[in-house]
Amino acid sequence: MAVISYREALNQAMREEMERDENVFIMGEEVGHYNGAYKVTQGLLQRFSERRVIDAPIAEMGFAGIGIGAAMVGLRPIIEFMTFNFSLVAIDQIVNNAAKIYQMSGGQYHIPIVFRGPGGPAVQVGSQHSQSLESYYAHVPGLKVVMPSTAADAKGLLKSAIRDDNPVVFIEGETLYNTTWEVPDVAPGSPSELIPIGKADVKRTGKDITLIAWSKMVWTCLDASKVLAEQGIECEVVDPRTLRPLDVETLATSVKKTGRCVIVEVGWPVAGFGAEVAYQMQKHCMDVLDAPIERVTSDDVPMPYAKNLELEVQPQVADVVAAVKRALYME
Amino acid sequence: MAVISYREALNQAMREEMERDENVFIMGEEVGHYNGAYKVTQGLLQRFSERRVIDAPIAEMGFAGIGIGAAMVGLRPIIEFMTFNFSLVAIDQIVNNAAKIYQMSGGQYHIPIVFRGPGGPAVQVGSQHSQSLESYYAHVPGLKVVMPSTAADAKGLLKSAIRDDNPVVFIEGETLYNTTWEVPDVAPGSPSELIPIGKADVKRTGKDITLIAWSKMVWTCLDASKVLAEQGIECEVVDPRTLRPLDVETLATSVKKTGRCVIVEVGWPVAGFGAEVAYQMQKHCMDVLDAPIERVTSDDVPMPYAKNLELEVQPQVADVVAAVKRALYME
Amino acid sequence: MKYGRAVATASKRVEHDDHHEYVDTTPEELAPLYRQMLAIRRMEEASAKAYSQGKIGGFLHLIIGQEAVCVGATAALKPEDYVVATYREHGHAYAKGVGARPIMAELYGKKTGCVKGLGGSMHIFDKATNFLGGYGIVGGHVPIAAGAAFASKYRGDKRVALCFFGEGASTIGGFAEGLALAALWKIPVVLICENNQYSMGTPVYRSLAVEDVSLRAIGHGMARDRFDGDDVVKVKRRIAEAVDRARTTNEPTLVEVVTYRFRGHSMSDPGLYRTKEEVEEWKQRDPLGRCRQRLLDIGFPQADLDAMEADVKAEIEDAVKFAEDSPPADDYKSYVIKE
Amino acid sequence: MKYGRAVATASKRVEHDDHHEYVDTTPEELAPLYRQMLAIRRMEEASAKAYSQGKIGGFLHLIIGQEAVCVGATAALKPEDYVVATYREHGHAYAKGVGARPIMAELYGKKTGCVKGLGGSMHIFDKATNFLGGYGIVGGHVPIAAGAAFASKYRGDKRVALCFFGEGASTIGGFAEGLALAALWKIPVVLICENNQYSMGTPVYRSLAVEDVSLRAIGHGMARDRFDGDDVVKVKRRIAEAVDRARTTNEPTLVEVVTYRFRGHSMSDPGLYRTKEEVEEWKQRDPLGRCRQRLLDIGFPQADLDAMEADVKAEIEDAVKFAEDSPPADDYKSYVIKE
Ligand SMILES: Cc1ncc(C[n+]2csc(CCOP(=O)(O)OP(=O)(O)O)c2C)c(N)n1
Ligand SMILES: Cc1ncc(C[n+]2csc(CCOP(=O)(O)OP(=O)(O)O)c2C)c(N)n1
Ligand SMILES: [Mg+2]
Ligand SMILES: [Mg+2]
Repeated sequence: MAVISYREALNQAMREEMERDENVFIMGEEVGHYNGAYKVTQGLLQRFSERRVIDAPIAEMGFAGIGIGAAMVGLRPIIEFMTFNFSLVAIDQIVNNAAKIYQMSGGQYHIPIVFRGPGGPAVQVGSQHSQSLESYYAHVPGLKVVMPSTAADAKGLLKSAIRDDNPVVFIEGETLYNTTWEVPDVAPGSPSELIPIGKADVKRTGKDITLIAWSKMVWTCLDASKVLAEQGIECEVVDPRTLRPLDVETLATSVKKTGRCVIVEVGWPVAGFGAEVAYQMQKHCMDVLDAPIERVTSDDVPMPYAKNLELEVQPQVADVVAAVKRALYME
Repeated sequence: MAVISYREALNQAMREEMERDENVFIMGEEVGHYNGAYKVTQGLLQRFSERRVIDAPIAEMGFAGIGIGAAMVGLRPIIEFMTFNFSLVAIDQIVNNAAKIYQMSGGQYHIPIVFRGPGGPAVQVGSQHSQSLESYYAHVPGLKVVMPSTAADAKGLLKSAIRDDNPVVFIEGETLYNTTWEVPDVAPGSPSELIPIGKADVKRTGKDITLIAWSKMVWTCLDASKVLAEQGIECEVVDPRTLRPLDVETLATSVKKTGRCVIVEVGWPVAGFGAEVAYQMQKHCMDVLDAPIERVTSDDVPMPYAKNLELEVQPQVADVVAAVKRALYME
Repeated sequence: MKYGRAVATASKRVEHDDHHEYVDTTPEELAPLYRQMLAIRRMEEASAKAYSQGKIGGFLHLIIGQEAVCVGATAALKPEDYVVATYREHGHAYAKGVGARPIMAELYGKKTGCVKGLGGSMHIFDKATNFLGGYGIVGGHVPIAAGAAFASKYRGDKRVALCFFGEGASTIGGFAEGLALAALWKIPVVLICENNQYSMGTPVYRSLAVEDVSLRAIGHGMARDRFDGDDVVKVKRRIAEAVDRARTTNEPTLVEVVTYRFRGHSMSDPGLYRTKEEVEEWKQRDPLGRCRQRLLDIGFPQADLDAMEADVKAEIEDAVKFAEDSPPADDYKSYVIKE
Repeated sequence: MKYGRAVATASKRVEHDDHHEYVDTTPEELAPLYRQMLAIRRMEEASAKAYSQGKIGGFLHLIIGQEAVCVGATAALKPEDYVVATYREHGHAYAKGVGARPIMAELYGKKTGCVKGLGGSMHIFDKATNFLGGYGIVGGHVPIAAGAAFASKYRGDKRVALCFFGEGASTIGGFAEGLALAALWKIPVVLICENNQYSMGTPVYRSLAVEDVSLRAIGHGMARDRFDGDDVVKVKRRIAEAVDRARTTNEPTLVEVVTYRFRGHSMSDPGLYRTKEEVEEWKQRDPLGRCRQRLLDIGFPQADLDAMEADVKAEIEDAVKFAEDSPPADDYKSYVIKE
């Protein structure tokens, strides 16, 4: 197994899929000559030329729509948003066109497209550049929403997303690009190179409580689990990886086992995706729940710029530890 | 008490506030000469002239932004979206500017603006024109979100929204415009003319189960309550009226009383606002809940055009009745 | 142009007055175009009737008065070319080859409709004829048309995409971005603005600072054209120039066709914002009537015309009957996610 | 222009070559402008240093090389006029009258920052000087500027709004809609495109079909202007024309100022996409150096210049010290909802 970065994993996934399928192309701001604002597309222009790696001007609505039109007639676009914050100017294209054309056309046209890029708060970039919009996309029938937390998941899931015949919103962790993880050495072409969309993954097993988290919060939960393990509390950390469709079964199996559940998300609390997870867990596990489901989220505020405040706003290891103890009635 | 329509109530609210405050103006497509696509602004152009009732071309992002800029420097715009479906092309302005400028400016500039218009499915207008986007707006700190179900609420809440110093997203029920309700006769200027934002309202009292619903689903729940009353089941119907900030206390008080809760919403199920309500209710009422919280929502599909299918997709009285019986373990 | 300042010069009102020039044609060319226009007119009338009987629901936007635009423009295409249109698209679909039966059945919300009753009037799609759909969000379809044309260039298969939109759409960002990207990347798309003088109840002089939408091309170095849309042959010729340019050089064109809708914006609009006189004046130049007269003038036999008109009548009656007799839509779950 | 077709004619490259003309001025006019430019340059340099020391975080976009634009343009305003800018706005804020202390403290994320450490580099606001903010979503602020100007017209208080944006922003819908509405409604806003040749790593010839952004005005019948931004007095004069037009007639203007940023897009960008030679060539025309030379040429005493420069140095050092010594930001909850 090679240990590679999340960034490199995404790059490999795109590169391999572009080698494999001539219909795959990538379009977005600075994806080509600049090698990507976050260097995720490093080297792709050189390998695949301007025909397939297309630097777009600042027109998210326009190039998202161009991707959708191209997908209608058989191409398989990867549209990069420099960050998902900028997807808000293009969201109409995703919600009203990408997600609905398959239905509106009575099944005649489907839209094999990936919208990808970093999401969630980065570091000190202020409120307009720091938000977690996954609940917006997860709300919409016709879309799939994927949020990998590790390099291995990023690679296997992005490959699945590119091969999926539906629009996939693929949100990368803006602060995860440099994180590393073991990625299995599978030759392109082998079936194990794909991680199926819609399957959750147990990132740590434990008997006392279930922590449900995705993207960068998986790391926070793993760190909190270490702290709690030292105090004799064994957390199970379950990463849905795909928010839509949500693998309720794997999540509920864990909660039924532990009887307690804390959901940790970096987004805003009100109507965040964690609320949906909470609803599903209480519905499927009410009989076995020993405590109300807790959510740990960012504070309900626009993200401040100052470093100290930014940390205060977001869930930290200590917040997760405290929530676990509350759920265990330990304080 | 006069019995007036929801449309007329909204019209009166705007007219009275425009009489009261010279800084209030209304801008949107067809609001003036056409008297509103749904005739909600009937007569306002005639009364207040083109200076204050402004027909906009099709540029939601542009005129939403113009409203925000005008609000920054002291005007109090009412921005009408012909329907909230079209707010998706303007949502960046609402989420990234209207909601955040107060914070980004360190409290120097606040944004007293109302974004209003009909939302939720109308009748046979297809998937691009039939969606309930309240969870998008309710997700965002810095916004208030109001969704009145009756003419009286519409009037009192719209007046409060216009006087609020924050951006208020005011979503009217597209199929409620012709519904009538008793509206108290209060002279403009009397304090009782305002209904406070953030206060839920018990629309029907009952001891057996709590139904939580807003906008047109309140009517569906009231109808279902009648059916259930004939079978000896007394439903309490609680209408939050404001989704953000949510009056958790009033909702929880009812659920604590009845011990059971069904949430009825016309939007999509996944990460809909109902999930947030469910989370709050399980958190505050877990000890007293006699059954898992049920949600009744539209099906998880883009809205089809054909009338028969459209009815199948949306929650009907029978669906609510069935959910209540499930929650009462009656079937 | 290097440096320079300029105070606004374009005049607000743009007149159009060449309605009475005819472009040379033959009965062989004109007759099928007339037949299409007539069929569209009759289809629209039939749908209006069905709407008033409550058999069609939702919004119904008719194109009566504008038929020469979609018919003429589409006549400049090859079958493999793409068409993308708005919610006012029954005529465009028909002109591209979609049958009256599946269109009418769709309006009725029937299983046999071209999109199985899922889309209705605003969302007609037909893969067989490369009709990429009718879209309900103003301007949002412009990038989609550019995307289909982009794919054509990507593959080198020389297909052209036509994109229709109203003059009201020319203010929205989706149009502006589609225009800019098409120009920058040389995408073989022809952007056709059907300037029918109104955006719902708003006349052009209240929605546009300059009533010549084609001028937007200048800022992008894009080819442009502007002409009246009463003579279907003229529309065909002028659009053919743009289509040829796209096919041979990939260069897009912004074309504005000046036209008029005789009915309200949709069936629920009584159209009180314009005078009877204005509507009557435009009806004098009804493209359908003009075309019929012209056909006779250039020697098409009256008897053949009568036969054609009877044939059209039968076609539309058949479509209505087909729609009426078809089973209701019954499946709304199969086309959400493709397995 | 009535009807007509036209194949694209605007040439792709637009040259600019009048860099060596000076506009007449006096030491009295020029000295304060030079002082502002110098202070901005020094402030930017100080912030770059603090960034490299880890004292400033996030994105830091410097305006070094472009100072003549914001200084010249803002000099054409009255204090009650509004300015709206992007994330590259420290200079614009300073020119409008925001002090170096609150700006620097904001970059440091301190409580004493102009927005209390909540906004950082990209979001400077100052109500006292009518600086309506720096915005991070490209193009999204253009309608906001139009809105402030709209309010001015609504009230009849004759204020003008300046809106700054980059040439990269000229493709996005927010700009297009702001432009269209300003033209249609005659809103007293001056839209100033700082064409600094790059949008992040993308040179204009890969982001624009026509490298003259001011031509977009034509499609809206809007006044336009285009000139180079090296001579601060020229900028002031030309913007003053547009400001006067706005103030007296409410007519908006689209102005493009050709300029260049000497640094990368933000501190994290090494700027590998351009050659040293290109950067050097532009540095020859550094507006700051030009202005200094000019000041001496027209008789401003060297001693006064030295004194001024020392004064600026002290001002910026003081601002840095102020920022360093200030208490950290501590309140992020009070400005979410106004009670
Ligand atoms: C983004 C958006 N805003 C508003 C509407 C509502 N709407 C539908 S059609 C229309 C008028 C369009 O006018 P025009 O573009 O001239 O086309 P026409 O209807 O005249 O064919 C409006 C405002 C919409 N569908 N989408
Ligand atoms: C809608 C949106 N898309 C992308 C970005 C990322 N971004 C920030 S600045 C920038 C380049 C802007 O270039 P230009 O408008 O020329 O201004 P300059 O930076 O040169 O001053 C980009 C792509 C953004 N902030 N907003
Ligand atoms: Mg029109
Ligand atoms: Mg630039």
